[in-house]
Amino acid sequence: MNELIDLTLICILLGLATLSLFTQSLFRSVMFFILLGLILSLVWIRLDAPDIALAEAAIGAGITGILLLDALAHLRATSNTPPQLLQLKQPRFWLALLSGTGVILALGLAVSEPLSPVVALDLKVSENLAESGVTHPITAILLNFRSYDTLLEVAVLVLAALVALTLRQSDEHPVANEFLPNQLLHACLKLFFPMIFLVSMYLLWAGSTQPGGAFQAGAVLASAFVLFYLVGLKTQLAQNEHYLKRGWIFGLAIFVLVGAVPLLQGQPFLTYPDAHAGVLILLIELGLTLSIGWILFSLFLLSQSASTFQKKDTP
Amino acid sequence: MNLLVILQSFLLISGALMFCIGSLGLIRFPDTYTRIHALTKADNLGLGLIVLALILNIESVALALKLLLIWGLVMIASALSGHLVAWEADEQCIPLCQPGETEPHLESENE
Amino acid sequence: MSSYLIFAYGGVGLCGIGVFGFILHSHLLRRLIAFNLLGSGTFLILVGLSQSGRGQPDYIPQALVLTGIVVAVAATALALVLIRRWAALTKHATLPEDQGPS
Amino acid sequence: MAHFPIAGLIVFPLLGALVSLALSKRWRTVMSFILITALLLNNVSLLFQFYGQGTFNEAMGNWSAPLGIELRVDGLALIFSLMSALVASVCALYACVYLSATQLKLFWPFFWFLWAALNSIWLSSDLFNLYVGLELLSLAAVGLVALSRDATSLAAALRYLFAALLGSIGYLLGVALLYATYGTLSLPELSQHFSLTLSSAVALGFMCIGLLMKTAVFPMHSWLPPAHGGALTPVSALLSALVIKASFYIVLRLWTELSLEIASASAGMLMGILGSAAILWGGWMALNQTHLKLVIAYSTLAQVGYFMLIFPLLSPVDAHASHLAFQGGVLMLLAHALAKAGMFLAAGNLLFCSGQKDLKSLAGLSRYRPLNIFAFGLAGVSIMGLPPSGGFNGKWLLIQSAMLQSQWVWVAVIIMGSLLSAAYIFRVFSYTYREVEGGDSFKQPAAVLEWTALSLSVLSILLGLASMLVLDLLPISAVVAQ
Amino acid sequence: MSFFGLLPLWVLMTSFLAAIVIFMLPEERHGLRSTLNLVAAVVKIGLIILLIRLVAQQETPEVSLEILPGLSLVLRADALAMLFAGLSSILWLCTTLYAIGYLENSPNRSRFFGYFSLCVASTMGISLAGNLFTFLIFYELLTLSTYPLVVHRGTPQSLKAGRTYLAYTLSGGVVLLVGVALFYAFVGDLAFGQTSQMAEFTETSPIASAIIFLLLIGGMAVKAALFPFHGWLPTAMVAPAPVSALLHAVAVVKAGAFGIIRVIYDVFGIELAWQQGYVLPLSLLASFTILYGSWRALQQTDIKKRLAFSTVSQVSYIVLGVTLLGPIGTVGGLVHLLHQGLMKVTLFFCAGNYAETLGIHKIHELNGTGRRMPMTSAAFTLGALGMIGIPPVAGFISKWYLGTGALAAGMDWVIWVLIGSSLLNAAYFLPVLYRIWFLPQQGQWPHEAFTQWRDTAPLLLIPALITAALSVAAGLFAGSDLSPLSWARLIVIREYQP
Repeated sequence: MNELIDLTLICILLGLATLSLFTQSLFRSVMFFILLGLILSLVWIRLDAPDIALAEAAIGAGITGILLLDALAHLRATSNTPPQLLQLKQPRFWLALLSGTGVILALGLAVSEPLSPVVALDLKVSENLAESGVTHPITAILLNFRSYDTLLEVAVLVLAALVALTLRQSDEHPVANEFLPNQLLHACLKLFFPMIFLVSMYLLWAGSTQPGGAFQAGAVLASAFVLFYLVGLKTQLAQNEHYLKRGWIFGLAIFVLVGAVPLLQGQPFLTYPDAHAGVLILLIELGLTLSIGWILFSLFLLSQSASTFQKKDTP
Repeated sequence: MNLLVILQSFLLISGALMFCIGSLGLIRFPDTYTRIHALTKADNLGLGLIVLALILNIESVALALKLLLIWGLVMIASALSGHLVAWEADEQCIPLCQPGETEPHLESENE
Repeated sequence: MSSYLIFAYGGVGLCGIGVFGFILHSHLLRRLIAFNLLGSGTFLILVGLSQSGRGQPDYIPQALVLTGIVVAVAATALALVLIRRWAALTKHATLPEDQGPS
Repeated sequence: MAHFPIAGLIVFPLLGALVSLALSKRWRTVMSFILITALLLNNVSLLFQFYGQGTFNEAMGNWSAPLGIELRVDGLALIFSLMSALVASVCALYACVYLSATQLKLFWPFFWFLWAALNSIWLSSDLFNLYVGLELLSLAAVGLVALSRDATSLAAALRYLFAALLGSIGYLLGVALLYATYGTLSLPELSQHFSLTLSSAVALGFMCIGLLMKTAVFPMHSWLPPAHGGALTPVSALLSALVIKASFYIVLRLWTELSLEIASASAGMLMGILGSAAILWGGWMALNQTHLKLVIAYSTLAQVGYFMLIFPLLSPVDAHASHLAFQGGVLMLLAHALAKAGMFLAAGNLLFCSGQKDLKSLAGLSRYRPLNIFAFGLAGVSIMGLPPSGGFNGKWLLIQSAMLQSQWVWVAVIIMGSLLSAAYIFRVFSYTYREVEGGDSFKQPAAVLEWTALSLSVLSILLGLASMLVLDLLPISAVVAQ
Repeated sequence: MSFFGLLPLWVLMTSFLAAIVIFMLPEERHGLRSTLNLVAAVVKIGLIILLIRLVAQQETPEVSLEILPGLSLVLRADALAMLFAGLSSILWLCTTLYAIGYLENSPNRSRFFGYFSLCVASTMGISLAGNLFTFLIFYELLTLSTYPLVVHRGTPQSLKAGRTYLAYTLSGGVVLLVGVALFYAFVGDLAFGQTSQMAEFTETSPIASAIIFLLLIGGMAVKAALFPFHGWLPTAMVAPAPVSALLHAVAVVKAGAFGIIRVIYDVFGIELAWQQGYVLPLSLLASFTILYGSWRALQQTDIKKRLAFSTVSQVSYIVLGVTLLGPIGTVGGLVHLLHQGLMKVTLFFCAGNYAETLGIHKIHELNGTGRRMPMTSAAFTLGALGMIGIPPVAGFISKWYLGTGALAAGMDWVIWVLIGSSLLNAAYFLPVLYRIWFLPQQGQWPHEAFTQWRDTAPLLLIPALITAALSVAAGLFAGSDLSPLSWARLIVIREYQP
């Protein structure tokens, strides 16, 4: 019975993947892709990975979807010829086909090999969980055992925002806020905003004991910001470059500082003192949540200004 | 096989049925406005029935309240989005369809 | 076959479709979608395959995938900004070498 | 404070990024240079620590591998860290004068993230951490390419981004398969359990393809010339000198740690064939370019080919010859970093003088800026592999290794590549010697710009005399199979 | 290390540092640059004299630096090294003087003198190289530093000549590189003179040894302009006169010839090379080149082209001499290295003087120049007579030793080569001398400058006179202890009696 569900999910997944890549209309393509994100989060549930399911729904389907749709609206003006799928005369088609089948064959062979992992890393996680300061293993891995990865990953996020800033049109003229002039929307979102904020903080708090954490919370926060922006509430803060940048690095700064203090005490980088590990992790996560929310929101905001074309840019 | 289980099953099945009807409406109805109608109404009711069915099975009041909260939020959200879609369709002057007439599918993005 | 392994195979399929689309398409947005499919496929393989080896949930690959998803979002957002700027400047959503003779 | 120097390699660049994003214009530059000095000192102290205690590991967060991530300081990591410190600080000095205020404002954070990513890659011994480092590096590099904001560089950045993303995914696929097979991400631990099964072979295949795509190895190179040739000059220097080295470094690490030369001779051959094709194709294309920076960018393609020749020359049979090849390859990498950065900077000055990108516009410049041409020439000597230079020493060792193993094909390829590179470099040179009618109208670059270019070129020559300092850091056990 | 121990390094550094400083001087500082150049040249001669005294006392100062595992950069002053180093340092001084005069009022002097000094530094490096690897390094450096001099004028013609020059010398360099690499891979890191290991290697793998010999000599032969690798030399004549003098008399061709000597005597050992039959083909090739060069010289109408082909021919005398088994022939070859340098540089100086003063480039324009420029013409005459081999000019000594050496080695046919080439030499030089001294001037000079001087500017004239005087002195005082001949004998004694 369970396998039937799994197989159905896989079929839907692959079907949606095919559709999202090979539909004629780009709009549908994006829609199928968002749908695929939702199905994926079901798949993650089936894989006993609720954390990833949350993240996939919030980040993968949510934020990526918003960004894609927003981009789509601005790409309308481009010369868009629908793809001709069976270009049998094009070497590119055959190259793609060859690579695709090659990848499937190679991976399929590799996956079908029976496995017996030599190192029992999962046991090591549960053995050391008590010392990590949190009880949820994934948070322990992300913010303690492998916190160095997370540190670099936050840097990656800041970088993405920075590229968006680089391509911003000009420093003087912030983009006009094209919000929806709908009264009902306005009213409802005012109601929703605190609730979304609350959910975000709850996800952050829950992260130390159960699925949740900074990234999911940050993504939810970002969606709150985006809604905030869409109804035309105050976003002047986001137009000021200094606030933008300082908001991005807030989390990273806390992370680096907390990580660097042990160096002065003769400990390796990113070591938390045993007694305060939980508090420190929560502190870092709080910083990260705010920064991630802010970064994802600025990506949305800045990518809008990347699309506008001004006369002074003509070469 | 007590009464509770029978009630639960009934609620679940009718909830699922509601979803099916809503989806059928989405496919069969001729224009944007009627489709929204099918989607939002049926979904709210269907979700409500399912939430009710689940509440019957729960001991903790907090959890039950959470489920109800979800239902409430979804209702507000679907009402709002239904309103927005209809409003936007109206802004774009998409006409209502007369019975028997079918709207050209929403293919505006297909150049 | 455990359900973990089924999803690992699903990941293989996603990767194959992703690679095919990535090479085939010249429209940058489609290519980006293909990249995301490829990424999702990889994540499925990572979690599905290692959990099928251990026969139980393994938190390490799950944590890695969380990191991976965030990195993928960052990359996608960055690519979108570039694509939008490119499209605004040139009125094209494809790279010059893919625009054909027209 | 034994933990300080190694953590400093990561903390200082990240601090630099934070500072350059948070502070105002004046403090940004001042703090950046203070941090650059700190990093240079930090590298030196790490070197002394290495002299004192040899290869050592550092567990991040006090969680030792395989649960945590361990950084490893060995000779190879140290050489690359020192190399990036040298090149990056000189490029920063150059950029500080060369770039406009707006560009510089954005340059600093990218630069710092780039450096952080490089250091994290040199030190890391964890497969997934390497992936994150690679992504950080690629995105920083893409951002730097897009810094000039015109359509051409945007296209280059997009091309680069897609190639880099595809490459990273390839690498990650490999990591996924390896983790599933061995249950660990730590490279030293993996090497203890490694055996070349089908799934590990597939995994390594994906990893190598991905990484080589990021290194722009023929035939996956087409993104490189526009990106490196079209970027702002200090950016081109950083990209060509350092960024492509990072992914190659990981291939080299994997190959030597997992002793792949024992596992498969044909894989080595394949790498060698790709490398040879890159050498000849890159050289030929460089010879046919009309834009100066494209010549240099194609030359990078060819040089990458030389690095690839390490792999067929690592042999399980002849430990001495393998060691020679390894040393030669490392010298080539190092010499190329110094010389190519110097060459890009010198070329940037020349283009600044003439205000055009064309080779023809160089006519008369050797008279107007002899020192700069000298800098270009010195870098060229190392690129051509003529003595005395680091490039020559590297080639010499590769040739020796190939001769000792009677692999004459590679000798022939190296020789042909050298002749090709001599041809394209002297071609540029001869353009600067041209005299044309109509008088000169050149702009004069600031003295700092010329001296920074010269300093890197001179270093690439001095490397030819001081190779032993570098090679002494590489223990024989680094390559000889256990 | 003591000052004397480091002497080889100082000798190298005098011109190298001069080059660096000159590059950095602004173009306008002509006075400072010239002073610096001359001071460096004089200091270098002083250091060389010190070194020669040390070497004469059976010492061999050596500086070495390990730059790669099992691979050292060695600077070593042995007797043979000092022969070439002495020649280079004397001619550097003369050529610098000449170049200062020649390039007066022309642009790009900073660049010119910088590369010029660098070129001399590499020549010094070649002469002091203590092993094949060091030799290779400076050999390639020489290629690099002479290229800018060849293309100095920046005309399409000179750029084309530069390309030809590079194509030849870089290919030669690569061949040499392969040879040296093979040597190091299979024989080892050996200093010059340690020939015993090579002998063992030759016994075990004669084919590899032959290939190494072929590659080494092939690489050197390009710079030594042996037939058929001589094509670059006449083309490179577009360079300014001091460069031609430098290329032909001192640096490039001599570096090739010197390299051949090193390979035959100090890498393989002359006995081994003879036993293996490596040398005879080389002497045949040299003989052919001697005749071929002379024959081609006869057909040239351009003065510098004729001199260039004459060089092709004369350098092969050196090669021929050292391929003769037996001390006497070797003395002839070695001493010709020096004699030919002195004489040929004189000729090129004079050719440059004619071109600069009167605008004369072709031979038929030389009519009557003896009266307009008597001193230059006298120097030219001495050089030409020396080339033909007429006593007491130095060329005679070389040919005498070559001839007797050939007889001693039992290679009588060499005599005929010598006679034939001398006749050809006479045939292409005597008519020139006849035009200079005995034919009247034909109309106006093509382009007359320096009208205020009876002959030509002193800075152009004096170096030519000095080298002419030296070439006569080398012949006249050949018997004295200080002559090149005695030094060549010293070398040969040390080579044959280790």
